[in-house]
Amino acid sequence: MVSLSWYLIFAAALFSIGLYGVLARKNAIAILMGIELMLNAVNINLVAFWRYGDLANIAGQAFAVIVFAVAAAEVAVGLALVISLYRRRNTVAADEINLMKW
Amino acid sequence: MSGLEIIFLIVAGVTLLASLFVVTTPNLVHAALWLILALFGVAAAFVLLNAAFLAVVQVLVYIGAIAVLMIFAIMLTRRVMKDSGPQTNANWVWAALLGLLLFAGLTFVLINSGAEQASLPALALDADPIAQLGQELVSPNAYVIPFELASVLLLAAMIGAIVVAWKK
Amino acid sequence: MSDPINLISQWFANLLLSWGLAEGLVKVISSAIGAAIVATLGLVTVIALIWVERKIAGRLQDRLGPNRAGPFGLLQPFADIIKIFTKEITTPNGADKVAFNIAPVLAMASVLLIWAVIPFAATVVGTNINVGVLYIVAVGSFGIVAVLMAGWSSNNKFALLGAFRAVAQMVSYEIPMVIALLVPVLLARSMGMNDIVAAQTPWFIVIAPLAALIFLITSMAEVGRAPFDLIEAESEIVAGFHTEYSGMGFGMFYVSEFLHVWTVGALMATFFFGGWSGPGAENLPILGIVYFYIKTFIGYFLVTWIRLSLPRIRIDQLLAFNWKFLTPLALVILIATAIVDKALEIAGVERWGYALIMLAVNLFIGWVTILILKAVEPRRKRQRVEFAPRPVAVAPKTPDS
Amino acid sequence: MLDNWLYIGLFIIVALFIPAVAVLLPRLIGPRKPNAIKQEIYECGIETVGDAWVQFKVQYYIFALVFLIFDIEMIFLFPWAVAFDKLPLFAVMEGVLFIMILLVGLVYLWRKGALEWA
Repeated sequence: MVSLSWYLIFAAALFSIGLYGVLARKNAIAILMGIELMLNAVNINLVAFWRYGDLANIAGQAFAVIVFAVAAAEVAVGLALVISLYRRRNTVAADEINLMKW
Repeated sequence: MSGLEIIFLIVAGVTLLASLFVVTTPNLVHAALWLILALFGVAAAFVLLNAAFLAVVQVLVYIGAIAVLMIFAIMLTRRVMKDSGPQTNANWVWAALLGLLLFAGLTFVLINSGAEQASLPALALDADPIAQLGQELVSPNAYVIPFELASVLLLAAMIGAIVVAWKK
Repeated sequence: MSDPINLISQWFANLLLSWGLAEGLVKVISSAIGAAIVATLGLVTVIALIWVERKIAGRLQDRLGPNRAGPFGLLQPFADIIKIFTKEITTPNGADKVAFNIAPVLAMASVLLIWAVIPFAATVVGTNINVGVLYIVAVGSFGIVAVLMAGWSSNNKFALLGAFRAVAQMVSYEIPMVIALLVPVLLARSMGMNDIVAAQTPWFIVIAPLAALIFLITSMAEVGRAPFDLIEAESEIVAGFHTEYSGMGFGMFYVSEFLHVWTVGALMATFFFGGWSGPGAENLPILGIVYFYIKTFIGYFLVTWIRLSLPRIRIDQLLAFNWKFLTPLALVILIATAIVDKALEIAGVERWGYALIMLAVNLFIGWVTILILKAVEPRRKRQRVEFAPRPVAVAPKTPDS
Repeated sequence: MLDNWLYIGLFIIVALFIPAVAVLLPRLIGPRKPNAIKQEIYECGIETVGDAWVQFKVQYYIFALVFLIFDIEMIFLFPWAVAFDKLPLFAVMEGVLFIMILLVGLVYLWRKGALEWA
């Protein structure tokens, strides 16, 4: 039987990879991809807890759907920012975008 | 090993491998294509968890819309793809260490958490999770506020994104 | 039990079990064979369709169509296949080889996969998953990815431009399509394909004609055929995203387009024309298959007819038509259907009264739409450009006159 | 229920396998005589200038973005439509309100001019 911990470890690995992507990548779009991976890991956890918990309690699925909406909003605005930045500053490298630093 | 376990291991393996490529490939379009594979793997995991609705939504939203949006954004900001410099910043070693540490820590906690013993409840034949989801999403006792808020959030995100990306 | 197809599959499963195979393995093998049969059936249909389409096109354009290879040109598709299989596949310079070769495979698979859930008859259905409708839309998104991959990996300006256009068009028309699909789902209270077919008394074309019309238009745009063939507008961007493909690489895009048109017919039949249902189909699945194929062919013929009759529209017209006409209309229909449905349920109106009122609501919305369209953009008087009559030929002036 | 998805999983494999064979087979039986001119990028006979990455209109991105938002909102409505029988009038109105918010978004886009191509 595939037990709950398999799914949780799978999700943890996905989350860690996503975290690495967010921290290590230079390109802002690649960072957004890392965030997507992390959100997906969260969704796996939510659905796994629904499946292995009380099936009548649909909270896990409902929250997963909400996470979809949040992820979509995040990508839409994030990529719009990247495009806007590219147009103004001609770069999408996250470490060169330091206007707000000082 | 049962058939289901083998399928799970294949799905998980492919997903993790694809996501590793996502965060390491220098070519951004390739990263986006690997991302599509990784997201598809997550959809397969949803299927294995009997959440068919979420699986198709995952494919529809992530592969059909978000990945396409990302590829469009990559093409629009494409001059960066030509710079041959490293695609990782100076902290990548620390990032890798942190990622490994996080994974090790989480795995350690999980193994000792007793999740191994969680039983798999049998699916009721007459229960339809989709109908249940539909009822609860618009039920005042459950998720109607998040439901309407999500709508407003998406509207705000759309307006915001268009204002930001719009060229005057 | 007059269902030969299920009988055969059961006999086969029992045979495998008697050989001592494990039950799970038998399930896998029989599922795989079922999948292979359905997929092959789709491809065989395409071979027939290529001939049918060329004949229809020929007749509608006042010519004969293929008539050399075999009787009535019936062997023409086979000649085409042999030719295309023996052509050289070229890969352009600087192309991304892996993505370049995966794209046509993905394009074909995205169309074939739809057939996994289409019910051929009451008991002859690949699988009746409870998310069938969303599954169909989701599978279509692989087609979008395939187009993007093909355009990007070709390393060709026309291909990339064509891919961008294609994707913009496909994603735009997906919105009204999904909204139009919500109407049958709402009427049937289920996303399962077979449940939708079973719920159709009377057919949904009567209850929701506007949704059917929107679905037909948007699916034609998804396929990318005239009048929506900007994707491969040969006078503008060569052949669009598959400019660089030759031989079977191109062949796969071509075949997937043909199969997609046929699939649109099948989906129209399933969602709005009662699928396999018809007199006697409940008890005799073979009859259901016949009904299903007749209905599918009618839908297919309709799409082909429209394709051959209308000119290509411009991209600004294409997008304006979608966002300013189809999408608002679809949303209004959805709202009206939901409210009227609930009101009739509370009032206790059943079947035929219900259908009549729904039809009236649809006709009313359609009428109001036409009124609004007329008010917004009154039909302009056709302008004739008048020229002064001039002689066809003028006698050259002789120097002495 | 997983049996149904087993069929779909196998169908995915079959549906990828058949076209893959069709694409690979001609490489074995077809001719293979590449030359420099044949492999050139097709640009109506003119020699290629620059690379394929020409600059694109931001409009493409806007349409994909609007699609993403509308897509998600439509998906919220599918469970609502499936559960329609069990919904009280209030819940139906919730869904209608949801669609109205979507319409407001569409009207905003229209007024803003984000739906124009030019």
